[in-house]
Amino acid sequence: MTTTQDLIGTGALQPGTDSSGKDLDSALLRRLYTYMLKCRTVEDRIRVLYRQGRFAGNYFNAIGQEATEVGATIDLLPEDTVAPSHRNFVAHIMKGTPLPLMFAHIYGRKDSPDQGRSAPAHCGYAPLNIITPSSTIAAQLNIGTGIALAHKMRRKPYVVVALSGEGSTSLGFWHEAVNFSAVHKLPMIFVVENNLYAESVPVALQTAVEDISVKAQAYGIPGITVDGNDVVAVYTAMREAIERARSGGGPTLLESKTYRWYGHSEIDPAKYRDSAEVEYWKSRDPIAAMERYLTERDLWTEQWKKELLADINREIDEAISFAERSPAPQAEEALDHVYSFSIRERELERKTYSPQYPRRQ
Amino acid sequence: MTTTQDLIGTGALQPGTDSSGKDLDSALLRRLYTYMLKCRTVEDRIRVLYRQGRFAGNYFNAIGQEATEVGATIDLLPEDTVAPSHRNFVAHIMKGTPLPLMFAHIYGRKDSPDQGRSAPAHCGYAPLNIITPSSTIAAQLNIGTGIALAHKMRRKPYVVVALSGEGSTSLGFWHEAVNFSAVHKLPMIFVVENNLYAESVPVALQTAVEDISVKAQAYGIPGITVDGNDVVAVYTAMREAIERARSGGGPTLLESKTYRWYGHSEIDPAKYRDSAEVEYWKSRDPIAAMERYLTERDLWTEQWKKELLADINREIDEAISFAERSPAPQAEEALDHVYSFSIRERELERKTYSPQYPRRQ
Amino acid sequence: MAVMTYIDAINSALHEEMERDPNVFIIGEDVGKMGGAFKATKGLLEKFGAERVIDSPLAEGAIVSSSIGAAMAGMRPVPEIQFADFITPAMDAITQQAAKLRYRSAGTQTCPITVRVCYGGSVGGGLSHSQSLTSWFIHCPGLIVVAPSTPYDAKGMLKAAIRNDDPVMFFEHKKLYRSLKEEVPKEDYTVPLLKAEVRRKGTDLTAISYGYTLQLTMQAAEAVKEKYGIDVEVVDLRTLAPLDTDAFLNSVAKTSRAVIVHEDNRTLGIGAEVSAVIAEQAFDCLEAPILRVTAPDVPLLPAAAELERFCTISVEKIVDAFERTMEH
Amino acid sequence: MAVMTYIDAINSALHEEMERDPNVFIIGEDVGKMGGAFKATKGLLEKFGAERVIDSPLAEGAIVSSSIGAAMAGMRPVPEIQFADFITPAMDAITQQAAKLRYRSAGTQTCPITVRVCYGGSVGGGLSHSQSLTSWFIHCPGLIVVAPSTPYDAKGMLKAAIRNDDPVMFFEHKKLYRSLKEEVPKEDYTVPLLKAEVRRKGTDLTAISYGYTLQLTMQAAEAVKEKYGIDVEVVDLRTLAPLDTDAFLNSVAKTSRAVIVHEDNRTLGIGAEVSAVIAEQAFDCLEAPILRVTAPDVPLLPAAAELERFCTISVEKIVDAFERTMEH
Ligand SMILES: Cc1ncc(C[n+]2csc(CCOP(=O)(O)OP(=O)(O)O)c2C)c(N)n1
Ligand SMILES: Cc1ncc(C[n+]2csc(CCOP(=O)(O)OP(=O)(O)O)c2C)c(N)n1
Ligand SMILES: [Mg+2]
Ligand SMILES: [Mg+2]
Repeated sequence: MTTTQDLIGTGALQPGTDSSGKDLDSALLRRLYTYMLKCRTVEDRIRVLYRQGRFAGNYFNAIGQEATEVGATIDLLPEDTVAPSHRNFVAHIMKGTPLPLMFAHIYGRKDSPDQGRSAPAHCGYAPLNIITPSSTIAAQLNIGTGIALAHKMRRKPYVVVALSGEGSTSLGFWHEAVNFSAVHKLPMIFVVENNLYAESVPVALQTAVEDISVKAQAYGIPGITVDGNDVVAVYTAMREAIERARSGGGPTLLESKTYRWYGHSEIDPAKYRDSAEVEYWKSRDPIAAMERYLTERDLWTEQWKKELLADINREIDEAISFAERSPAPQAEEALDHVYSFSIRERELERKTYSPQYPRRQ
Repeated sequence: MTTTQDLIGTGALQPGTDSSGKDLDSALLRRLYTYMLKCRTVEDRIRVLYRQGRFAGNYFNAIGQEATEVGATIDLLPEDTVAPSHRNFVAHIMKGTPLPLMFAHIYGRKDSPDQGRSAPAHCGYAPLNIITPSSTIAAQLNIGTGIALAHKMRRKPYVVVALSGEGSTSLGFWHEAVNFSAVHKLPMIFVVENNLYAESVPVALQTAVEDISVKAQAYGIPGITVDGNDVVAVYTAMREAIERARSGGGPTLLESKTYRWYGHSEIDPAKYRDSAEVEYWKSRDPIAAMERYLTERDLWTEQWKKELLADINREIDEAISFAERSPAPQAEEALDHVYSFSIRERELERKTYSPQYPRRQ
Repeated sequence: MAVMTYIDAINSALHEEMERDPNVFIIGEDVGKMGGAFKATKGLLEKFGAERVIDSPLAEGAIVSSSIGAAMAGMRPVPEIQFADFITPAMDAITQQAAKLRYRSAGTQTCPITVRVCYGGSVGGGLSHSQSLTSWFIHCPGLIVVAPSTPYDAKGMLKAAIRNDDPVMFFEHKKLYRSLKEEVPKEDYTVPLLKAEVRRKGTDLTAISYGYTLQLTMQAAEAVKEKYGIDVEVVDLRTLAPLDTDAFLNSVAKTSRAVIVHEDNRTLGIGAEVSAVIAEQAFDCLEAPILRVTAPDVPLLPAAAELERFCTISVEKIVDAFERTMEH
Repeated sequence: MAVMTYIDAINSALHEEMERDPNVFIIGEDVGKMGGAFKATKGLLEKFGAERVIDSPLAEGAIVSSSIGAAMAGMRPVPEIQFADFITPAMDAITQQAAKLRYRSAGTQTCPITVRVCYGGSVGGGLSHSQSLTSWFIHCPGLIVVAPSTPYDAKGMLKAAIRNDDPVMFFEHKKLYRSLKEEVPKEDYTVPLLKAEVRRKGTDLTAISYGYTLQLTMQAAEAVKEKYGIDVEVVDLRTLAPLDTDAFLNSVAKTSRAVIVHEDNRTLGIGAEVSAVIAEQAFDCLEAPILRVTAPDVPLLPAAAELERFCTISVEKIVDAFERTMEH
């Protein structure tokens, strides 16, 4: 059931025999690249903003993992759901959430989809079916499972892509979600981004197996491991998994082996990793690998990249200035959206009762 | 990693190629049988007592599953732990808990190991390291894992046998326990008694896999499926797993395919199963199968069985009369053993405070 | 009208709501072929099929969280937790997901689910089949916590819960399931979720309870009426969160005395909140200490009959508290 | 004596207890190489090795329940929950296993574990890094729930907890970790687990708090002293369960007025219990309503600074409650 793929030759894994990626057309290949570049550029900027103290809280970037982020979430239908973890803020880019709203979210402003409630990296967007996640690891998988259940009940051809890290696989929630999906053959794709660390904890302390994808066998579903720095490999494997899910074939567990370049979050210097390891993985930059791949096919030039970057940066600048102009939420809005009814009166005007009957001795 | 065994020919599974059971000596074979007979006789009696209204609460018998109960828990060291589920009351018999205490427990009397606190089927015994279980499915697996961790830390050669049903494998707790044990190579044996139902729910609604033992692959540990009505097969597989655990080889997942003859509990008529299925499994009675096996080897006679039953019944009669003479706990004992210190005073004598200072206007 | 037990009332509410709205579905352990451990879902599988009456894997977390997702996608799930004692695997789903989803998405993503939970003691269930555990959820903003005490309310509030757009924790007392019968309308009706109810008018003392102990409280009220002529007003909270504070404050303003009765542990049982609200908002009305009649702070409930009885509420214990309050 | 922050106090208690007793070990996420998300376990891996400082899989259930088992087998585990917000996966282990094991085995099987939990808000942590969630455990007999408010207590109570034979939930406020320094003895000492402490003597009003808001309450006490000459007695609960009720009842008997301050949600926060105990056991002493200064009943804490501030406790909010109480 488990196969490994390496289509564009990042050097991560043994070259696979699967050649299904070879049929991708040029436009698609360039789009995959463009999105990776956009993800990287957006997150580089967010990191700068954080360092400048322009937003509060924390952020969990996926720099180094763009091939997975893009390959896993590109070309989904608006009705398809993305169930993100803390590290999948950039999934909004592929799904289509307007960048200004994304930055308003980072800034905790009124124009954020959640009007300033959730932490910066935890962002949802109802119009495009991106679940507003909590921090609880793997919880979004279980909610996603329920959405997939609803699609199945309603005979809708929509799928749910649930993203999580390899650390999440240790939690009971992860197990319950995958098992439930398998029993009910739900249209789910569980993408496990195995970036070798859960915060500081190496994968060898999470699980005794080498490939997370073998865990699929416990549930009787297909499991596949792909080179997570190879956007073509990720895309191709996802395409197959999505088709299977859409056509009633049930869930897939897709392990994407990759690496985060920086710390777990913006406040983590990541001293628990050695620099040789980091350098090795930086040499396998998914964006550079794709540039080489596209160049071989005459699909990439420095000039084109410059133009792309200029466009992306302009869009980011505009988004940031929108966010910075967006008002802060009003204090008392903290009382809103707890229930379908308002609790403002209840919280703000507590009545005092006085005796209406004469006191007795 | 997964193998199936059928050593004494209950007809349940394809005959296995493993012949490691062939070396069991006659005395052991007879002991295996004797214990099965004792388990059956004790639980038959408990069922009668329940129907007579002689104890309250409920009970979960393992009648039909004796080969698994006996094969999984016989010949453990006193220092080895048994982590039982609701269906493993009879594990006490193999571990060596005195029968009078077991019946005092069933009756909820002062001489019960827990002095009348837990429900009838939930029984522990500290001197022999049987965990006092809660009802929460699979919780005892996780506690057992911690005991195994302590053994490893202290370099003790003791093992933990954790028992649960196939339904338990759906719970996150189960996953977390097996995964943790695998990562830390703990001396655990996870015995999953696959009796095809969790209360009314058939195994096909618990998991999409055929053999529970394949789940071991998700954790990188050995998984084995045995004919759970074949006490020699269960014993032999357990012996190997225990030896591996004792010698630092880590945990094993052992699936024992079996069937409960009666309802989930004493109040369950089990109408969700069809009678042909029940009859089929009754025809594969583990005790009758062992009788045939022993007979072939000239190790069994009707007369011997009669003697055994007479002894067992005498022991049971004595145990019941001990239990019935054992006093009921005193009402206020309900306040004891909440903490290491007493709360009786706190709960029984609530002080009232009066003003010590003159009131002001 | 039809005379119904509490469990029949639940069962018929489920039948009717499933007929009314194709988005309503049931999920839980043994809810299908077996019709539920207590037969609350009897006949649903036969009528609505396995797709709308799902015998789930043994995983309360999956039961609730798959309901949350399905609700987000437009369904109206009614998950069942077989015993409150087994709700722990669903703690994250309930308190971190269901309760907060609306808030953290500023109202753009919501999950109208009704989690039916069988709770309570006094049936010899022992340590794992007797707990209440309502406090965990009462303490969690975003959840509505309901605990009806009569067949009429059980049916009407369950229907209201299913139609409500918030996550509702619907606590059904297992001792009430078959111990109580009442006339229940044949026509469709709902009972508002956020209103307590005065079950007995009185002038001398306000007794506040819910669930099974509401019945005992009513008996105790009759007993002190007969014995001493004391007239107890009995308030049935019905919903434990958000509390209908006006209901009991109005009553206390009238009677000047309050006794709260619940079978849950004393410390941070709902009685603590009710008492604190009274002590803060109706202090000037009070003429006596606010008493709580509750279980002691021990694990609930030990199995042996003598131990169980020590920990559970009786009419005598309530009467004793009434007496002490009146004597003050 | 040495001047120590709260986090240093925790860290040195762990170092000393691990040196003292080879059965003490640490387990949790990132507790090893990284030394903990807040560096509470810094230096332990280097000194005691990976067998006694276990970087566990990401599974709070396994962290706590493996500790329970190890404790049963004679160890003294000190599991860490990185954020209280992530304690849900361990709910069963804590409330159904650890809390009840002694009871259900009539004292023959016990689990002396000390679950260290980082909790609390006012640090911009947002909805998943700010919660208290102490109420769930306060409501669970069998658990000791500790929440020290000073470095001295943090060290002394952590040592006492590790040596205690009951399961202890040890709540450390993340805002206190580095915001407070204090002289702490170099010698071994413990602080008794079941005693509250009067932090400030006073005659006019009793203020009851714990944790980070204890510090704010002390400031508010100084403020009303200066402003109005009102003398507030401040009681630090220190342990939330079982409550040292005598400590605050004695104080209220003296002052006749009580204000409870906590950052947790209002409904069934510990303030409810404290208030109910006073209203029941010291009613005749009271001259004013018992006020609670708490967070509103909304998910805690929304991320944006304006929203967070609205929900958190400030000195002003406490002063306001003091004034209202004195005016009554
Ligand atoms: C239940 C729970 N426990 C702990 C945490 C704290 N935490 C946040 S991210 C993280 C590590 C996640 O690792 P992984 O799943 O591999 O994802 P990655 O960060 O590598 O993308 C931890 C422990 C949490 N959010 N939820
Ligand atoms: C967490 C939890 N959920 C539900 C239950 C109620 N319950 C008790 S036994 C049982 C079925 C167990 O099935 P299985 O694990 O196959 O064991 P078996 O009874 O067949 O031996 C259920 C659902 C429980 N005890 N714990
Ligand atoms: Mg990771
Ligand atoms: Mg079973």
